[in-house]
Amino acid sequence: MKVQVLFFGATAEATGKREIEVNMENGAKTGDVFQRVIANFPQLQKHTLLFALNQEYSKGNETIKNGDELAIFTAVSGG
Amino acid sequence: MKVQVLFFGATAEATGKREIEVNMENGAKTGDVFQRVIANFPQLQKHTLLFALNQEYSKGNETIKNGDELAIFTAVSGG
Amino acid sequence: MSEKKIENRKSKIEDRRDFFEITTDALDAGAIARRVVPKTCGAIVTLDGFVRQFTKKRETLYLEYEAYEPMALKEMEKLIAQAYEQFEIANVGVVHRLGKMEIGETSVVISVAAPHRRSAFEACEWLIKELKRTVPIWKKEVYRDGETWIEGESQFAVN
Amino acid sequence: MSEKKIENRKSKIEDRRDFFEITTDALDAGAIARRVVPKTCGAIVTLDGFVRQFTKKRETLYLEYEAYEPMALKEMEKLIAQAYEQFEIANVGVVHRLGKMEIGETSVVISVAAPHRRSAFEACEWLIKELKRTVPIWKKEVYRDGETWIEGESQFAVN
Repeated sequence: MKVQVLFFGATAEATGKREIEVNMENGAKTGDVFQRVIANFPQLQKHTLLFALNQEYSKGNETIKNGDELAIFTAVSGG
Repeated sequence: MKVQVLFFGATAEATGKREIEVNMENGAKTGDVFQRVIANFPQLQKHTLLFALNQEYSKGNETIKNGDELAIFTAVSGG
Repeated sequence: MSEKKIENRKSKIEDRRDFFEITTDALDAGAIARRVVPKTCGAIVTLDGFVRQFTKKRETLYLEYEAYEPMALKEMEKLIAQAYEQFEIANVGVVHRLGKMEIGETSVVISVAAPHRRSAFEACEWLIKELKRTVPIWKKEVYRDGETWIEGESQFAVN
Repeated sequence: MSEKKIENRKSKIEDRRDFFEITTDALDAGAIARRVVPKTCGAIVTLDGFVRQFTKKRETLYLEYEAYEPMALKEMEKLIAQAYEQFEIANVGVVHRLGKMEIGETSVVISVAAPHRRSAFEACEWLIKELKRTVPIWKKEVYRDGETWIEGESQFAVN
């Protein structure tokens, strides 16, 4: 099952990517995806990270579906 | 001793005047002036009136000096 | 346009540029707000007061504002001084328009810049409340069937 | 310009015209404020957030804002809905600019119209506080000697 993971700002800079595709086993949780991405980009660990699933904040406990849009970004600083 | 009394808005409309000159005895208080004006224009009595002496709010207890600028107006409604 | 600037007021912020004005010109709230921006601030809070079409279902056609202008400017200056005593603010702009105003036209603009947003909100709200209570300006509402000088509530009333 | 309008939201005020937008165009706080004016209101409170030159004595040359745009618009819509639940307000406008911004340029404008001034102040202050906490937008400060993506504080942090 393939999901898309987006990066913005500091996480885009840290990973050098705006978006990646991740292959996950059926039944995986969003938290599993986030953990795998962080394992692949350990430089993300020094940031306070927020997660989103399909453009809503995620706590990592949702079961992913094929084609889901996930995002990993740092605490927001707009305004 | 002559003092000037100014009217604005509702008090100008009620008196039909923007300004009058009032002759007062030496040692008179601002309150004496205001009372005399209200006696001459009793239609002012139906308003909640504020008083000023030389462009500062007055409680009527100042001794007037020749050339003082007094004013009688209703509670303010700017903004 | 009557215009006064406050010089030499104590403030922790350099680059002061307060102003308080009475004018018959149309007011541009955004332009007024930008005049209070010092380099050390990141936010302005602006109150834009304007002519309401309906007050308690009675339709206003237009308004007329009149002021005891020199006293109004003095009272505005006092309000700004008091605001600096109470709030940590950097700059204040207060502009009140006089004369005839159509529905939707701005009658008063108060802009406050501050290093911290909270103080800007507090000071702006305090300033408009006090302006309506103390600054000698009056509005006449003109309806289809008549007109009324609006009389406010004031602690200065002595009768 | 991404633009959404909220339709059919419950409000005691007719003549609703909320908007929340993300744009790379320059922002005119006064013009944005006037778009939230209903006929039954007499005041708008506007927060104009802009690029500060000095933050703790470090000089900023310019800023760059980036957003997760569709999510940012969803979060703005939620904030406006929550504001209506908490405050008696008539209309809300929220516009955030993205891209490079020079010193003094406006990055965000929040305007709230309400029948009563108090609610407009409260709602405007609440909206900017929540926007900074929840809407996925980030700013990069560019200094003479480097640049930093600013990381906020957020209750959504899970690690």
